[in-house]
Amino acid sequence: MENLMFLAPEIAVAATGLIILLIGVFMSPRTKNVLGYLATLGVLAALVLTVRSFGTEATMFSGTVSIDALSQFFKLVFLTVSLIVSLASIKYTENSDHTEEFYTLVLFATLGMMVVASSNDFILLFCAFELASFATYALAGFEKQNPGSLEGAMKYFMIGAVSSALMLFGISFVYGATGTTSIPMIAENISLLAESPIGIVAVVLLIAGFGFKMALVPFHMWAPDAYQGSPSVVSSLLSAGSKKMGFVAAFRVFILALAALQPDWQFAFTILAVVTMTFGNVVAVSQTSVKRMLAYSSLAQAGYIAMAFAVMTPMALTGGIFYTLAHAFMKGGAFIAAAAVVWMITTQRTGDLQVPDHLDNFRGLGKRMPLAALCMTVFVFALAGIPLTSGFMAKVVLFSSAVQAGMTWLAVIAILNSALSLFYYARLVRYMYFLPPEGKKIGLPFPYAAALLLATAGVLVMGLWPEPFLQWAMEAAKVLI
Amino acid sequence: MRINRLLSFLVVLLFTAIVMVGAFGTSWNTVSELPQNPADQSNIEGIGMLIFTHYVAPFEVLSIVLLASLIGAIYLAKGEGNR
Amino acid sequence: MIPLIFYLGLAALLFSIGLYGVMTHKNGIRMIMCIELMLNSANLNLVAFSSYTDTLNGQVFAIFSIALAAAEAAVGFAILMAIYRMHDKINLDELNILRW
Amino acid sequence: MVKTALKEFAFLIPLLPALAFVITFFFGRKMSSGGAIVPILAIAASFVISLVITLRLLANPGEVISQSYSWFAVLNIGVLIDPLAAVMLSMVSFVSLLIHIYAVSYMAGDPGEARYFAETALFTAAMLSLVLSDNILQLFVSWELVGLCSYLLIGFWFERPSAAAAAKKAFLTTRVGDVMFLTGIIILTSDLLKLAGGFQDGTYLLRFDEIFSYIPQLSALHSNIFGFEVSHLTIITLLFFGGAIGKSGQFPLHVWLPDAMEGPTTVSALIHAATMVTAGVYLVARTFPMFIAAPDSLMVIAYLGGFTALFAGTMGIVMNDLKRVLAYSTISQLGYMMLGLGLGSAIGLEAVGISLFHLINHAFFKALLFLCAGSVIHAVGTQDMRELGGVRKVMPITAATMTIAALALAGFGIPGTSIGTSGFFSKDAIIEAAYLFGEHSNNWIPYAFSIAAALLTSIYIFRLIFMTFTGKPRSNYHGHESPAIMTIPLSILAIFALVFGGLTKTGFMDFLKETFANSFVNLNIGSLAALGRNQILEAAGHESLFVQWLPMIVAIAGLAVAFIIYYLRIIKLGPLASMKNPVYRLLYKRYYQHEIYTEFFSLGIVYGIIAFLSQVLDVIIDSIVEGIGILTVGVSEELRKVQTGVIQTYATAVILGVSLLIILVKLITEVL
Amino acid sequence: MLPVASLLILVPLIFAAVTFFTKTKEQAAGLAFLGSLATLGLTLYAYLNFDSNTAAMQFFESIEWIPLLGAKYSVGIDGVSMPLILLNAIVIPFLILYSWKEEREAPNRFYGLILTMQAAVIGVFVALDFMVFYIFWELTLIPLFFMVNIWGGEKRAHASYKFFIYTHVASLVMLLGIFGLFYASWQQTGVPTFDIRELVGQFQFLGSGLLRNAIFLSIIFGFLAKLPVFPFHSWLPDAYTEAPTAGSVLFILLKIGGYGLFRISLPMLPNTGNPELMITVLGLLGAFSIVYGALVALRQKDLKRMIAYSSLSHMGYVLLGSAGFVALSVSGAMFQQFSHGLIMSIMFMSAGAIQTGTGTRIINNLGGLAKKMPMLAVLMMVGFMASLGLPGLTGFIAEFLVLAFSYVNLPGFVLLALLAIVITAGYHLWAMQRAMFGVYNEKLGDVRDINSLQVFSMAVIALLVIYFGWNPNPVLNMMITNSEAIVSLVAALGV
Repeated sequence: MENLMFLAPEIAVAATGLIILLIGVFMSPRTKNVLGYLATLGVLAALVLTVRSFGTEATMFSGTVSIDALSQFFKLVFLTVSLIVSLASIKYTENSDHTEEFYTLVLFATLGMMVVASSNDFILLFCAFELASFATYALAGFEKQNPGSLEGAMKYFMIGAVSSALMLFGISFVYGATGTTSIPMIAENISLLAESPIGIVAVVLLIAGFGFKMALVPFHMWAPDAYQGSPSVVSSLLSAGSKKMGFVAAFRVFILALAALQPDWQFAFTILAVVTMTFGNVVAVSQTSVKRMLAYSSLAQAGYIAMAFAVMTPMALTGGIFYTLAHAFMKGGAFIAAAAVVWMITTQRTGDLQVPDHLDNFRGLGKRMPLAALCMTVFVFALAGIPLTSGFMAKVVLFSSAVQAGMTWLAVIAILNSALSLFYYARLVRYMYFLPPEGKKIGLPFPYAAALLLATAGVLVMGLWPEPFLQWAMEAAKVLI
Repeated sequence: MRINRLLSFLVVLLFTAIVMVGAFGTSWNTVSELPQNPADQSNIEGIGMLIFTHYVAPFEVLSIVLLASLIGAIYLAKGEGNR
Repeated sequence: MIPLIFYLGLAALLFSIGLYGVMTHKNGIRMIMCIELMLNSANLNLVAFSSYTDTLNGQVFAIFSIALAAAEAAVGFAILMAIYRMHDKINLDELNILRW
Repeated sequence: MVKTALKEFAFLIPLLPALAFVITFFFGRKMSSGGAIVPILAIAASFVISLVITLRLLANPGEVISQSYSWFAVLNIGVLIDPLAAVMLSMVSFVSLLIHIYAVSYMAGDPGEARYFAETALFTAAMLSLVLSDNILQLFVSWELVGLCSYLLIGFWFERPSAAAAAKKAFLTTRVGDVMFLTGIIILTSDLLKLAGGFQDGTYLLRFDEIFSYIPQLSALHSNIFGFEVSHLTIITLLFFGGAIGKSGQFPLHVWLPDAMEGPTTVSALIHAATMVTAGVYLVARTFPMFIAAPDSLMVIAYLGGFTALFAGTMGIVMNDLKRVLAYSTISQLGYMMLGLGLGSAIGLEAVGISLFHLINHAFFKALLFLCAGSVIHAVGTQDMRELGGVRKVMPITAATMTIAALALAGFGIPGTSIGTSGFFSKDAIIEAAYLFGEHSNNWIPYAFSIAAALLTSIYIFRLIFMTFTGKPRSNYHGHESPAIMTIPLSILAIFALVFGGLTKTGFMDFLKETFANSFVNLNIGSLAALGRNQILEAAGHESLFVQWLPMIVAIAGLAVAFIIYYLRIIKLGPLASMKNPVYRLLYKRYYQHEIYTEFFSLGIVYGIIAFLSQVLDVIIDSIVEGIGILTVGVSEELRKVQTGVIQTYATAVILGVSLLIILVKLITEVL
Repeated sequence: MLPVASLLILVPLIFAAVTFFTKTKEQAAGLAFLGSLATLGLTLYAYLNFDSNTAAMQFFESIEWIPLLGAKYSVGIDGVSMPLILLNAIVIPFLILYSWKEEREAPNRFYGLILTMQAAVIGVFVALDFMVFYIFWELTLIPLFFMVNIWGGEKRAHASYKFFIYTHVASLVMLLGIFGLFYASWQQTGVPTFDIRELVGQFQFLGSGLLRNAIFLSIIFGFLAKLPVFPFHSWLPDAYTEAPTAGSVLFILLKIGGYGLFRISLPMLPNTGNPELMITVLGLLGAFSIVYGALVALRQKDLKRMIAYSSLSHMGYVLLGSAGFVALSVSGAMFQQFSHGLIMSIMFMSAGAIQTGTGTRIINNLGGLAKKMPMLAVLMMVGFMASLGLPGLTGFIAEFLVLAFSYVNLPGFVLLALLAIVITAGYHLWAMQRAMFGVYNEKLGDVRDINSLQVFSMAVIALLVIYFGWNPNPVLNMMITNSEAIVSLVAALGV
């Protein structure tokens, strides 16, 4: 009998999802608000369980599931995002008839991501990947009265389906050449794949599959539309959570399974990293929708994280993994702040209702919702890599690793990009603080406030005292090397 | 639109060519002989065994996938008129 | 014995046809169908490899994959229905309020 | 050794007026007459101390008062009172005292009275500090402070645009000289550092004795400038002289001095006649050992001094403004002093004596001239000579004292005897030295300059006297004699102008000879021995009668010309003295120097460079920076259109991306 | 012994945090003033317990922070940082007093930001670990960004972006250099450390000359852009001009570029691949900045813009003195930083007063203000005279030290710089004459003189300018001690 205690976090999340689904049926829309707190508690419990499980290692279910530092770290990331999103969604789903569906989907998506983090077999990986995808497709289209939401969901779904087909196609070749779907086994039987031309094809197909989630250019096309169109809390989940799922899958697959093909994918990731961060930052400059801007910024951040594959030193992997957690707080929080603004605009009926997250709607936010503005400022400065924030520490480790590995040119590009990004982040700050408000001051609802403060705390703690997180990230990186 | 089609066609052609080159350029490890009469030996049992032992974890996940897509699909497809 | 490469070639062709369909069709249903085609070509690959390497993983994978494809289609059609309710059409190339 | 008590009082000389400045600055407005009493008392005390010290030094030849305190880094602040400094101190504090007293009445009722006294007190402090500083840096600091005071006082009536402009001009023009001076100090510092091999504990780098002890090594250092091997000593001394040119209004930086007359007349008397403008002369005298060792520099000084004396004289004869005539006269006389110093190559260290002698005498009679002019202006209300005339009748004391001063300026006296105005002795000494120089080197140019200038001096000063005091009033003015507080200083100065030269002639020179002869300056420059062999004191009276009388003759000739034209008015200058006459116009327009400087230098060349730099370079650099930003936004605007919003495009992009990536990776991995 | 170095960061920061939550202007200003006084008190405590005869680090504290990267929280004060801390601690209280009576929106943020800025700048000065150093370095951007953007002039958005992004790019390039140094040293010694002194000491053993050059250049780029000197100054005129008065003064107090030069770049300089070349380039940039700043200032019509360019010119002295690489020239450069802070504070306060009084900064639109604003005229005169390098005021001491002792190594550049002195005098006097003297421009209406608090705060700074002009030793001595230590590292340079 397997020791299911190792899977306690997953079980907790799944159980919470099922319980919510079950009891939600019997509840009236008014009382359904409790579900949000329930989900939050469930995620929190899973988070605690995950943190407590640090240091344990196990392989389960005939080697298809691997519990190690890498999976635990990423579970931490996913659960953190999920926690922030669940908290914030309490307000979003207030008085909605579909609270239970929403939370169930959020939790199932989280579950999918968590399973991806610990899957050690392509079959499990693919299934869990799809779990996270399907749940988020539905979540992206959750506002089914909102054409933007549906359009985003449709694009997300289409490109997601194509990508999963590409990934499956790629997996099939890997399987064909190695005769196995188990990641450690593939690494043992890699010789044919490494020598044949199909190796590169398989690698790139897999990159396309994961790159869709990571939103690397050119597999990113859905991302701005989906992030913009989706409910903000879902954007937060997509950008801060499911993006990282792509990374953890890529870490496992490329570094553990396809290590023999390192030159190929390393080069591919180098190109993608450079193109992605540059494209993301450059296009973000001219965006007027904040969520879309954050989406492009998210692209850029993905580009930075992808540098870990390009550099491939222990330091780089530590940096990349650390970055995922840092980014989870920053981007998760930023989208929640956008959610708060969208909520404000739609309830107050002031400003640009067509595009509720328009930059103009952020005018004078510092006066209308001081806390949201302050937190947003922290997030965007963190994204820009201003010190004392998680973003800075992450960039320090990651960029410096490029210097260490002698890829100074890559570090230079990254750093120039980082500087460029400051332009649009600073513009957002300017709108929030330096332009006069259009409307009166309103109180920030507790769920948003709590989620924002949680994310801010994460950003600042990681910036001020990064040591424990760096240690964890390093442990996780050790799994890969 | 015509140009788009042409472009798409060319892109797909390129993709096909690449995959073909990859597939044809690889000397796949294959068993020397395929079973002569597949009907003789069914692998259903083997598959079943695999699914419920080795791949029980994906199977469990798959159940949740189906549940999730069920919820999602129902929610999205449901008209709001009955509210 | 049919060489493995025949299966592979067929799968690649099917995949490409699916791709072409996704890239050119406007109708949402057709696009989802094309995606199914792509998934199935991958399944074909998996089964072929499974036979030719004498391992069952591929076939198991294919079964999982079929199940997933079904779920995928369900979600996809659901989204499409919601879109249909809203716009009274399912021409996806006209869905471009979100761009740039 | 001089008693310690004296040493301890020495630093009070500048400090008391400085204290007076602080008190007057903060509390002057609340006191009567702008708190004038504070600086007057302070300066009187300074004067007493200076005088006592001077007498002490006079009684104990060969002694100096010297104190040094560390200031910052390797530099110090200190007091050095040797005969040279002592006479300057006494003169400065004395003249300053008199003028302060005079100003109590002159400035009475001016709203800025307190400010005036504060600033003049500060000026006095700075000037005294300049004189007694024992190192070149302190001298420079004080030098700049007197410049500042000059700026503030010229612009005292700042509401007048002309005063503000004149102040600016004065500051900027002297600043040109100051920069040269500073450059000299900087080169000197760096050379000394190299020669001394770094810093030595306990020695202060820029003390005069320290500098002088390195003169041989300095003159041995050479640099190649535009193909000429030039001794560093020559460079440094020339740069110092550059500073002196600015401060002492020598050609070509004299332009500020006439404009400086925009300030109150007392200021003109104190700063722009008696004291500050002589600082340049003092600087050269102070560092004279260096100049002696750099004969080329001395030649430059001699030529430039002589030329300035003549050049300023030519402009003096056409000016109609009372104070401007005196200003040009000051420039001219300063030229004499410089000439005297420049003649050091013929007469050795004695040049300091004759130059300083003229300096002191000039201080008396020029201060007197200005104060008299001030008295006239104060009473009459105009300073245009064409509107004056016959003032003698209403202001007899002023007329008398001014005539005495004019005689002193023109150098009236009887050669070969001890009868004469103070100007006579000092100016004659310089002219004689120039004659000696001519004999010595067969170069008669300085002598010619000095004689011609003497003629002009006589003409313009008597033109002034005649036009102002004689004849009939040419406009309606209501004059009256000035009060006693103004006329008493006039009388005192008049006495000094009349007799000081005659009384102190030989004593003064002997006293000053001690300056560099004592042990304090260790001058062991063998080659210089030959330079001092023509001793003017011995030579005096041994030249031909013609040489002795020539200065007197030209002075009388000048007087005669002025008498004929401006008193008798026999010759009408009508067409000659009109703007139609190009020579007159040239002179009246001051050789177009103002135009040349402002149009050509400040506007033409400098402005051109600035326009280039500012507009082109700055814009280029700025637009590179801005351009990057604009470019990024532009690229962004275009690039975002890649995101068409159409799913089919997205799918195409994915597939195209996959295909290209495969090809690219394949290609690169094959190549590598 | 108090942990002064940490307290100097914490005290203003805590006061800043509390200030942000105040409601009224009086509360905000009062609290901020208290905070700045507390900081001043601490600084004076540090100063009085400071031994200026040693170049060693004093008030040293060190705590493990990120062992993985070898980063520590280590802070300390020595003769390089003490004067700059002093400068900050002195000026900020008077800055607060100066702006006490001005009406503005969100005073709590205004004063809070001033104190935050103070904490950040002092943080840079006391930091002894590159990580801590860089963090505070970057943090200084944010208060200024807010300051310019909330209370700035018309083109504040553009100016603040330009400044923010430009200097951020420079900082990032510097960060890159720090990474290079960090890893090269790690490779060399096998121990990761971000300790500034250790890394600077290790520098000479690292890699090839090319690598050392690259590290040196990228680090110094950050400093030069912050200083700034030609040609990295584009952000300066806009930012200085558009900032509110307090912002301009804070910009002036942002002496971190020069500080980095002394703390990090100079000790590294002799060990670069081509020290002579580096010295030449730096000296040239310094001397050229002096001339260039002066020339461009001459053409400015906007008073603040003129002052901004004059600041550029002054910063050239810092670089020239550093490049001179003689103990006294380096001390001169350090002293220039100190004196420039005081002088420019007066100048920007004057310009601010003129702007609030008359509503314009265009020099030609002013005229005869001395009549209406006599107190301002006097104080402004002190500032302007000090700025043009008049002896007896701080500016001269610094400039003299720089010029006289840089001449030893860089005669040509010093002569070039000397050219600027007359021009410097020119634009200062021109501005003074046009703005303050002459006939009063009646179009300006009835202008009132600066209020008593402003007089008091400016007068105190002016008195300090005079005091340090006569007695620079309280800060100069420690500078000399430290610059001797810096230069003595370098006997090998052969200068």
